[in-house]
Amino acid sequence: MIYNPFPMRVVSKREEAPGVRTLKLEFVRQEDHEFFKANYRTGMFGLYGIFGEGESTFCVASPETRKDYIECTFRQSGRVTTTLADADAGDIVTFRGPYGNRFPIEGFEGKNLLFIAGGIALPPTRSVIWSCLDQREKYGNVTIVYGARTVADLVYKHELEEWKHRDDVNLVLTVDPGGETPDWQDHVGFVPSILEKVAPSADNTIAVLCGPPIMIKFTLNALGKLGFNESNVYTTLENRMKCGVGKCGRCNVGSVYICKEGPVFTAAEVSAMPQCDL
Amino acid sequence: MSEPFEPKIVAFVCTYCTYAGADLAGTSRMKYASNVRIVRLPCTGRISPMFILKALQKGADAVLVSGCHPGDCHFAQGNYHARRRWTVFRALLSFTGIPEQRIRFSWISAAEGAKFTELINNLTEDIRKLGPFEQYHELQTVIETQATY
Amino acid sequence: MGIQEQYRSEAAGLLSSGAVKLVIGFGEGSTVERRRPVFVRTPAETERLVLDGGCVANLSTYLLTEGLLSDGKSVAVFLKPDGIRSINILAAEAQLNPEQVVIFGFDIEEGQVRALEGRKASDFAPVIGVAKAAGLSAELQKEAELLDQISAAERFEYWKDQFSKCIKCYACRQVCPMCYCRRCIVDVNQPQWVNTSSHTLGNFEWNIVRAFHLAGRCVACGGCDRSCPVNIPLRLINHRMAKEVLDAFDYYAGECAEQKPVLATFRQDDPETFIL
Amino acid sequence: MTRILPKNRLDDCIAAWRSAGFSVLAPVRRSDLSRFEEVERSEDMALDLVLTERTIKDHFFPQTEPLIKYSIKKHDIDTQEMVPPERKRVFFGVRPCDASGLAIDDPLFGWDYRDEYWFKRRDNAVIVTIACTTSDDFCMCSSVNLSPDSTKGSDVMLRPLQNGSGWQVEALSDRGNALLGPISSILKEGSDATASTASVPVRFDVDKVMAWLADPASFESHFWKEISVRCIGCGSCTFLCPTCHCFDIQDEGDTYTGIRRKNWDSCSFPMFTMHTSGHNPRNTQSTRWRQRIMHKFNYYRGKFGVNSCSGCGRCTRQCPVDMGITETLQAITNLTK
Repeated sequence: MIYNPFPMRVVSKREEAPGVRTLKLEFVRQEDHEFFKANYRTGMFGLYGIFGEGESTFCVASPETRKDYIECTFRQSGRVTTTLADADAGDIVTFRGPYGNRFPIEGFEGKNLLFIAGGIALPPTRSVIWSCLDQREKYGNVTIVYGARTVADLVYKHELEEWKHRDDVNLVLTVDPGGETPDWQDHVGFVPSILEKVAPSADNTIAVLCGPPIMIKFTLNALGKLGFNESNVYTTLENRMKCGVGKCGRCNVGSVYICKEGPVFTAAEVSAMPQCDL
Repeated sequence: MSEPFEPKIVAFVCTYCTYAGADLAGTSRMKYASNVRIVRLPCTGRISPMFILKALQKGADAVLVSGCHPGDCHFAQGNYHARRRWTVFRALLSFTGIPEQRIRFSWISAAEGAKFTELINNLTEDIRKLGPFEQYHELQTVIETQATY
Repeated sequence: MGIQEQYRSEAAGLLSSGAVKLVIGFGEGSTVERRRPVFVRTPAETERLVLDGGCVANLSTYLLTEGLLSDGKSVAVFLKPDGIRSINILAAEAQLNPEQVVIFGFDIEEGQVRALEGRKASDFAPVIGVAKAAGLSAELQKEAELLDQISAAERFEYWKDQFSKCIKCYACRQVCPMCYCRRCIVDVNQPQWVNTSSHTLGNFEWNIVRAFHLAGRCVACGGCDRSCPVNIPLRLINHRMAKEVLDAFDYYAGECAEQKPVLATFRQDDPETFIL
Repeated sequence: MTRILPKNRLDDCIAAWRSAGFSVLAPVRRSDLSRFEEVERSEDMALDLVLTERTIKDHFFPQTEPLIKYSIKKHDIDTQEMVPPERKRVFFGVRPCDASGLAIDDPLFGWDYRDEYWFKRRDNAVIVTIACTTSDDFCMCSSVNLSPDSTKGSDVMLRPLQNGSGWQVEALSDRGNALLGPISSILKEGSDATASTASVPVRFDVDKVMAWLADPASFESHFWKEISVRCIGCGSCTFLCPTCHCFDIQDEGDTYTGIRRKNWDSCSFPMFTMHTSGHNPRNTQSTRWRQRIMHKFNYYRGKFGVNSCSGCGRCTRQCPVDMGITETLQAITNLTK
């Protein structure tokens, strides 16, 4: 029933950045896996938990083209994430989901893609990125703009390396001023200003944007200046959740329930929400 | 026949006096009841009332709090503060129906291994007579079914 | 001129001179008998202020509204002696500067309001002295003694019955001027000391912890007892604590702003009859 | 001619239902609190109350309920769902507002994902409502398009007779009809006049309120700060509300065994929406009060076509600082005059 999570076995864990970990989880029970395979689409989220501590909401960071496992990336901060961060390979954790709506990536076919992410918000973007890269032939040019506070805070460093060396992906990395290391060769500056320099033409381009609220705000401005239509810009929102299925009553922004009507919204939908409730 | 009742007793003790006293009892080969679980803390002043509630919640039949004699505190004043706190907390527990016999306090110095032994043995005997603290433990068991209304 | 009119015009004066930025008082409520807190910012609005036998709430709670006193400006507030004692305690615990609080003191005797002399918390020392001399409420003492006389097991059953009603709405905490913690112990989850669930065990823990935190700080304003939507007699438990600190340490909460909190101080010859 | 349940046969009625396998719950006053509890005799019932202090929601969506029992081994985990047992229950003497509250919450708990913890109880309950002949200063059913004898959410409606000797009985659903089976010999035919229902004045104009709330400009109105300035942020209005349904999920136990529970939670609490990062989308009491009003009279209507308020007035009746929905909605009504 709806509050009973799937048991998941930790396959491996990876340290992404200080305090940020990725867990790779596999299903313990076949029927749970079948359910997941049938329902998961990129953009959806889940409630990851450990019995005795509780559940925490984050996105499924693995793409819909790879459903043998679930990856989740999180920053260790509260009670649940602290315990999850301590989980070792072989341990049992739980997953409830997949919940919410998704990125309509069929609609992206034939178009150029611009992915923009900041800090710990790369995981939801990464789910879309791989979903598209795994079917690379269906899409036009792919540009990824990713920024973090410091070089150390960049997550998925091994994948960044891989994207950097692919000639069908244009990867732009940046760190905030002061966050660079002596050997840093990429950009220094905030995502919105770097974006204005490197962004592809808005024509026939879909932008997927994830990041902290302040970054989203300024990046939307920048995208507006670049000529992007708000309905061609997608983003994901997050709020505190307990049930994930529209009953516990806390994740709404205005009348919109993030867990049911989100977490994926177009910029047009976001600007229709009461901004002070975000 | 069912097993004879063995009380579970949690002792919160300060490391400088009572714990050393218990240690002395051990090294002197004095025997005391194995019913006590000792939790060592820096000072009686560090012992929060929450500890006592938690011990009861987790199934203790009695709780002992013990530290240095007044004037002997390693931190000079910790046990004086604790004493006031326990005066009040004990009255509160008693008023809410948690019997005074189940929450005990003592001063035991590092030299008083014999006193520690005697206290633990007496306390264990007293609680054995009183029986398990079922009234409180029952609260924990009904939780499983308690969707109160 | 009645006390209500006198205080209204004085409040208007303070507001128009800028001596205070806000007056917290009582106004008409949703029924004839009810009085509700009102916040008056302009001289004209002082017309809304009401003062009669129905004004029983301890309004000092609102003084700790985040940021209210942070600009150094003064606020006037209508307080009974219990509320004035709250101000003293809050001052002693460094939660506010009593110089920023202008007090419209009053007392209610047999439904009639009587003005109290003074405007600063320290002016009311004689009033509080009289209150201390009169002792704790005899009525509550009688009620509490009934409980003290029965066996511990029976008392436990009594409180179990009462606490089982608790729904953890935290009205008792929110209405209490002494419960000003930014993060209450029950909201602390690493570790989770108190069960947040409102089953009887969690309720026991919550109510015991709150009563303990109020020991020697409660001024018996009765706010928690009145606001409890499920009618738990919290007054008894708080009274019992007040009696304990009075008997054991001759401590009466909120006598003056210099009074040290009872559990943050000690005397070498404090009683210790119960310690083995 | 209609069917009458004579008051002096109430005990037989309870006995008949009990032998048909029902538990009978009715308003009782115990330990200084009025609430619904199981009764065996009519003398234990407190049917003359305007309203019980606690709602019958408590029996469908309890303040705390176990969801899942868990035990964890090194590389394995056992979970056991603690679904409530299917107990047949009659709720006798429910007030129309409380009964409506259940009907209002049904679509929420059934929204896409069915919450069996609610429906296992709901599907096995029969609601026998008694129309109100008395009301108090806080009742406001008539303001939210309900009335002292509205039938929403009820299976059987009892209308008190003028002479006080019993109730006129009307079955409103199959479940209600079935419930009258075991007591058919107790019911008698009669034509006694029913007492007039309580007259509950209309206290605000709910249509105006809804129109104002729907206006995006209202969201950031200064009104919210003004109206909620004395709110102390407790949860008594939400916990006593027959329609408030928000909850928290908490684990209790240790690393090895324990229980995951569903507990009431309230939009009045800052922790309700607090992110781990410390960011709180609703970080002041005024935004939380706005959420409560908006949720009840705008969002809920948008999703389920009905306002999430049944007009019982408990929010005002029990508020420690005399706030409540009535005052706010009256103020909104006056704003738009």
